[in-house]
Amino acid sequence: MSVTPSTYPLVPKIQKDTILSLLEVGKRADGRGLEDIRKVKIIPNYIEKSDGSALVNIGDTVVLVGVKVEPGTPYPDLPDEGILMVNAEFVPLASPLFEPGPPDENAYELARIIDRSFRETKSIDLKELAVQPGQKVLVVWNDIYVLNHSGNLIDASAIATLVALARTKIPNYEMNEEGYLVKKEGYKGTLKLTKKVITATVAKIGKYYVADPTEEEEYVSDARLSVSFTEDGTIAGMQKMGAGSLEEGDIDAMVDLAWKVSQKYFSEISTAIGLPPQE
Amino acid sequence: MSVTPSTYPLVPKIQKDTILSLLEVGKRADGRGLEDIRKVKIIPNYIEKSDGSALVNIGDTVVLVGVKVEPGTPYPDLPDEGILMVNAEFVPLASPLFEPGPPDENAYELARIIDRSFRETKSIDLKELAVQPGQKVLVVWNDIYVLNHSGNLIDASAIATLVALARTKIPNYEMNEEGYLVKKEGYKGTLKLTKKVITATVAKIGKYYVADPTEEEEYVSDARLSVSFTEDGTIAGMQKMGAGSLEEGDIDAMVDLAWKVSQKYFSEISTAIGLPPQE
Amino acid sequence: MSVTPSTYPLVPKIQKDTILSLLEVGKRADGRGLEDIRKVKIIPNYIEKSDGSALVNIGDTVVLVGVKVEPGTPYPDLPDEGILMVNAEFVPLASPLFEPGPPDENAYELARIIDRSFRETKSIDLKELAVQPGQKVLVVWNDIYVLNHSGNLIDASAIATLVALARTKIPNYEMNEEGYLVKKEGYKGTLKLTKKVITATVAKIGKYYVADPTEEEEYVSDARLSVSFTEDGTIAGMQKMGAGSLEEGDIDAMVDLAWKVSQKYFSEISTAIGLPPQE
Amino acid sequence: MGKTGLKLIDENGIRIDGRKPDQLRPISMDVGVLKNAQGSALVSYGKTTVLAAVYGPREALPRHMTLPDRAILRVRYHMAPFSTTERKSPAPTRREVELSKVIRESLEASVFTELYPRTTIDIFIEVLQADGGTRTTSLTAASMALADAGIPMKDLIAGVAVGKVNGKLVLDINEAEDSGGEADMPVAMMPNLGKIVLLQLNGTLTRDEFKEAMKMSIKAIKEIYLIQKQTLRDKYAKMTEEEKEE
Amino acid sequence: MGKTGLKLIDENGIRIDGRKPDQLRPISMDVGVLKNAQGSALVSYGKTTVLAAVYGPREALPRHMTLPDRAILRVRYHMAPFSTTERKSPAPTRREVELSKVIRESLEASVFTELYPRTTIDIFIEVLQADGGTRTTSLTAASMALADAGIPMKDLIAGVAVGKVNGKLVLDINEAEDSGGEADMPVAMMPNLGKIVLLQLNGTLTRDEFKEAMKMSIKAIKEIYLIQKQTLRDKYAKMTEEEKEE
Amino acid sequence: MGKTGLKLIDENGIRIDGRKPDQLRPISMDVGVLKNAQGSALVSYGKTTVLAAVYGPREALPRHMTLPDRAILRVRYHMAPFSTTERKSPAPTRREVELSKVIRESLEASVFTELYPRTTIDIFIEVLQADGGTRTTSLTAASMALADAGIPMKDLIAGVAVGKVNGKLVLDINEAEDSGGEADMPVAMMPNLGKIVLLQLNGTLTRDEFKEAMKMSIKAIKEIYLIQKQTLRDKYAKMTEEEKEE
Repeated sequence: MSVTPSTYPLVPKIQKDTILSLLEVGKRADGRGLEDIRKVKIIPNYIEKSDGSALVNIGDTVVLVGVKVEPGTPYPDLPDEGILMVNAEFVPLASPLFEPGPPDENAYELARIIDRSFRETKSIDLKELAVQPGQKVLVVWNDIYVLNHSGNLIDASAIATLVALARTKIPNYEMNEEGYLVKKEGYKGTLKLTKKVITATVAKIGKYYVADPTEEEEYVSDARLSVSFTEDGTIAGMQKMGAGSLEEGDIDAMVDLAWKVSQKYFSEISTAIGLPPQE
Repeated sequence: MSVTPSTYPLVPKIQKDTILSLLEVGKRADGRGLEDIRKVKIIPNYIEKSDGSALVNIGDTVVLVGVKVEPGTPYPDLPDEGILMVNAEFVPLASPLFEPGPPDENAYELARIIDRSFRETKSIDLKELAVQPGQKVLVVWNDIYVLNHSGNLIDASAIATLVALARTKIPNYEMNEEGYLVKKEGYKGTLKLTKKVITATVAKIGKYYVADPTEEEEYVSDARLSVSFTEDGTIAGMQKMGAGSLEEGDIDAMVDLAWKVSQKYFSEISTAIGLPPQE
Repeated sequence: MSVTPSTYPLVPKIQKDTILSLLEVGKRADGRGLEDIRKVKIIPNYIEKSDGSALVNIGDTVVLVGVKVEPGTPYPDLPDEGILMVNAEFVPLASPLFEPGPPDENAYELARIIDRSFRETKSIDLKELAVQPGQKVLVVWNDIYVLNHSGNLIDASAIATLVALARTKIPNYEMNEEGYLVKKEGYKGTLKLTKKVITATVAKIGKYYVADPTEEEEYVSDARLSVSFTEDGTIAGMQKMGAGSLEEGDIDAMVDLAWKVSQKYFSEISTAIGLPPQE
Repeated sequence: MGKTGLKLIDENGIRIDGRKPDQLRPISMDVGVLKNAQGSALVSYGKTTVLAAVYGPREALPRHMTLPDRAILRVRYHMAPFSTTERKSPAPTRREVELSKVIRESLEASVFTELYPRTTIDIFIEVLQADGGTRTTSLTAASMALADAGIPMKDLIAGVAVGKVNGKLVLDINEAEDSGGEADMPVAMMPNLGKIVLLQLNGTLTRDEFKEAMKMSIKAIKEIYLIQKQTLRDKYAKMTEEEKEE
Repeated sequence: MGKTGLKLIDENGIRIDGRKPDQLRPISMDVGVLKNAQGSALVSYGKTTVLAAVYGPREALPRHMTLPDRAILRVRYHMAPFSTTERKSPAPTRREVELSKVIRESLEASVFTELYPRTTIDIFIEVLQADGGTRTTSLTAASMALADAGIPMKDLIAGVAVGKVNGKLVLDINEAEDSGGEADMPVAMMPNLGKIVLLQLNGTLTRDEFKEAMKMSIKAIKEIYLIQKQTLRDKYAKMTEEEKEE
Repeated sequence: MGKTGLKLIDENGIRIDGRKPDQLRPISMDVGVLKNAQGSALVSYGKTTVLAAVYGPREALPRHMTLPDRAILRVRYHMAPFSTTERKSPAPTRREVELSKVIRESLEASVFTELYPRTTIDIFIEVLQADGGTRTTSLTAASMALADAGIPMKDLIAGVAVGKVNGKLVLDINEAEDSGGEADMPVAMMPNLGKIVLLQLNGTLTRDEFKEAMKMSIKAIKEIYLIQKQTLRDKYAKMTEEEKEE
């Protein structure tokens, strides 16, 4: 069941008016232009004990992704493929609004948006992960851990996921006599990422479109649109969020802006981890 | 834990008095005689995608049963039998008193009453469902879905279950090389119902016994007795419900009335689905 | 998450003062000396249908332990060992403070303290329980059931566990053709207890150390220390409990007292079940 | 023969545990066995052993969940993990949820809840060992725990299960008879008032068998009732004596 | 060809169920179908069948969980166990949690919640049969249930899913097209206001395909809107007639 | 040799990670690392990395769950799924429940909770990487997060685990030593007050070994305490400087 949030901080009307009057002159509360993103900081391999990981800051938003590659059983309808599992935890140290407990609708939504963008573009070569097709495959557990929520969790999670997966090594599993996969020393290689996919979010506030919204901007926005792209500009997922509505023209403009922002993210990622451009 | 319900609507004393004074002259609030049942409407095969189903109205009470036949593992102590699973959901659209969430005690009780009546009479030939005895069998999932609660959910569920099971087709499962049951095109036949069993509920209000009680009658009743019967009049289950008590003589009278009502239900079912009379 | 308890009965200051002034003259509210334990009563084999059991009273505290030995799958990293599972239930009939529901932090802590003391001393020969190493082993389920909470649940649970395990018979399981362990008539022998381990708890109240604290003494104590010992005096586990602190000297004194108490428990156990002294 | 093809009654009409068809198992009862509870009772029918405790009337629930005109009853029927033939997970099963409900409804018929508006009376039942007839033993124990707690009732409740095994009706069935038999019919009543508060049937009976089973259970319930009253009387006498001695 | 290599459109551009690419499935609607709810609607797009019910505005939540300036919406999108190809456990899945959220946010855009401060409006949606497009069918049904309950809205909401199969855009996809296709794009809007309240894309589309898919969906939504209005008008006429007859 | 037969200390008394028996791992600390929390700290002992955050004192609980004379502490010790050798489900384990309790009790000994009646102080601890000694690292971090939040305490808390491997006592054990060793004894104290707030022993020790292990841990805790104080001093100095610059 989904319930209208009653604990969100109410943004006073006067504050919303201030934000709008700033937007009118092309400015935002933190000094950015409407299409600017905050400073992005990427630390790959932050968690040494994971098989892949990345810590990503966008402004004050902090997201840590850790990847573990472990044995599992394939889905009956896809017996010769490994499995990508994307999970998100909004742990309570990240925000006064987050409570301990199982993931809420926002965490599930975020995980599923990221998951769909990678799944639908077949970004990961899952066939490579079928150690014993039909019997034993490898599961790529991609855990998104939100450490500080200052808005735009989806984009930070998308960047951290892409970097962590790009840097994921595949442990060396071998099947023993009893039919279990046993981990051996060393790694078999790195996870094959056939396509890079990113997600960029644009908020509509009044009649303005802003890139990389802060938490406060999220609260005052009418609606947000998260758009996933592969590097060639193909749309690879979309999600309208928020209790407001958008017109057809809004959507065109927001997709355009999301694509501009995506290119910035791809560029930040390339700088951070030296990913070669896609062929 | 079971807790005295504190959310049930309190029926005012004056209303109970009205009901009782009507009963004294052989009448009920909706115009029925004490032994009359409300209008029964049965639509078999309501859910095309299920393997068997039935929508049943008794007056304003609406119950939908859907049956799915799926692979499973036999119980260790009954390795050569399939499994009948009866589950009931009191979904919140059916009543202002139903809350979203896992089944409560009333849903469990209802499911277990229906389950016992079919299980104990061996109405379904479970041996027929053992595809690979000891290893893989078929599970008959009988899901009872209450869509509108206007009283007497047990009888409506019993009718819907009997009709749905009588109309259940067994999908064509074959074991593949890896030892999984895989669904093939078409059906292997219909579920074999060796006995027909029905449940009829009688409420005691004051010194009167009423058949097919409405929700309001349930609230004012001292106790209810649900009695299951096979077509030959054998008692195949019984459950006293409600926080009141009954005397030995009450029980005899209520079982008698329940049997009369059962015959009406059997007759409605035969009309609706053309079941041949039991040999 | 662990939360400061807000439902514990507040012990009025005057009552705490009384307790302290009694302690000053070497006395306790129930007439005991500081190092005395309450009357211990042990009934082995209390539950005939279990494979081992013991009912233990320490004063008004009552704990029942029942043991069941059942088939299971070994841990992947210990393929040739059976499994000891220690579980504790603080059922609501034992105290006005216990609520129905899954175990709380106190029940988990108690179970884990007992579990560690047996696990780390390798008191039970787990290799003996590997019916089919790597595939099927026996699991020793040791269920601690608190029936009345009048303080010092840990010691009562430790005694009951030791007695129940010492009296546990191993049912006769054989593997059938389908690879399941099936229970046959009779028993294969008794569980081999290579070492006896006990846990004794000492509370610090003011500057005094008291053995076998009552519930009231637990509430007014600064901290408690539970110490596990094998019969030769080796420390086999330790847990400081309570929201206060201890100095190094306190700990030495409390370990000394715990050892004295342990010897009393060992003696009570030997009397009750005629355990031969450890070689 | 029963469901499992087992012979549960021999040619002389004797059951596997040596009883005659209409014979109860040895019954033992004790009250006031737990220190903390307001009332408690330990009751055994043969190997079936049940401990019941009562807390209340007390203010246990937020006010909006109580009733303005009477007490709320909270009843938990629960089986210890070691009580059953195979270990039972302590998490409540559907069966335990259903039995908690039917036991609560039975107790509500006997307790004068209107004496304690806005309060809660908790009745916690633990099956320590299960060998058939656990719900009826539970009701017998719960009712005595309520009496031990001094909570006014219209009458005590006593219960027993009648079964059908190898085609014959038998009183107070044990687990082997339950799982190998054709029917299990638990009955509980307020014996002095002749009021039936619990009635279930799991299995099949003809109308005549059903009537006969009702008669058997009512007769046995009256026997159990005598033991209940004697146990409470003895306890009361002992307490009075102890008071005198002090 | 689609993901699974299935041919979902033939050489004449005809889909597996006989439809043309831009053709809706047969749509049926009814309102006021449940007695207890304040409002209800049963809507089918082909084999996809959804039942929606509205309770409220009512006082369902403790005061501190309500809002001082408007009503709280509680929305549950739930699939019946027998609605899907394989039986679905009744416990809510992550997918159902997400869809409940996007449906709630869509409905919040249309309901005048500020008219009912401190209350709760419950919208319960049960997918009785799932054959593609369940979330958009659900929104169409939920909006009509709200109308049937007499709750003021800016506009009705209607929705439809556009898909891409075998490289072609197709309207109102069914399950086979969804699972075998390259994209599923559910869209819902307040048709008269031209406001989009739900937009998701699961799969890949070029920018041009996306724009074309938006156009297709908007056109179809307007068709569905006409059926919604006609259904409500008929219902209202029937009610008025019945009132006259009385 | 340890439980697993592994040689964890060589003939020169050097441990598998090159340390001497009484040597701490490299320790790093930072405070104020999270924007939203009132206080936060990131602490590493070797590869063990813990992030702690403090929210409060705040009104987080309904009034009847608070205490009239002091603040409630809510403590969650939680391990990230990727922190462990095998992925850990995010649902709390029994171990995490127990450790949350012992950490809460330790912190309660240091915080002046009586200054904030009727409020809640939340301390959330996330183990980002686990390589032995996570509960003592957590306490060190939690205490610094409380200091960063400006919550008055009797003293800081610092902790360390002493282990026994291959028959020898070793300071600040890592995971390999923990799982291959004979004992793991986590100790935490308020160093300046000489008060022990956490003490557990998992494994076996003789009385003499136990006393020696206590000495080792107390000595190391005092070293860690110095780093804690320096870190807070540096942070304070930096803040003052930044304020001046503004």
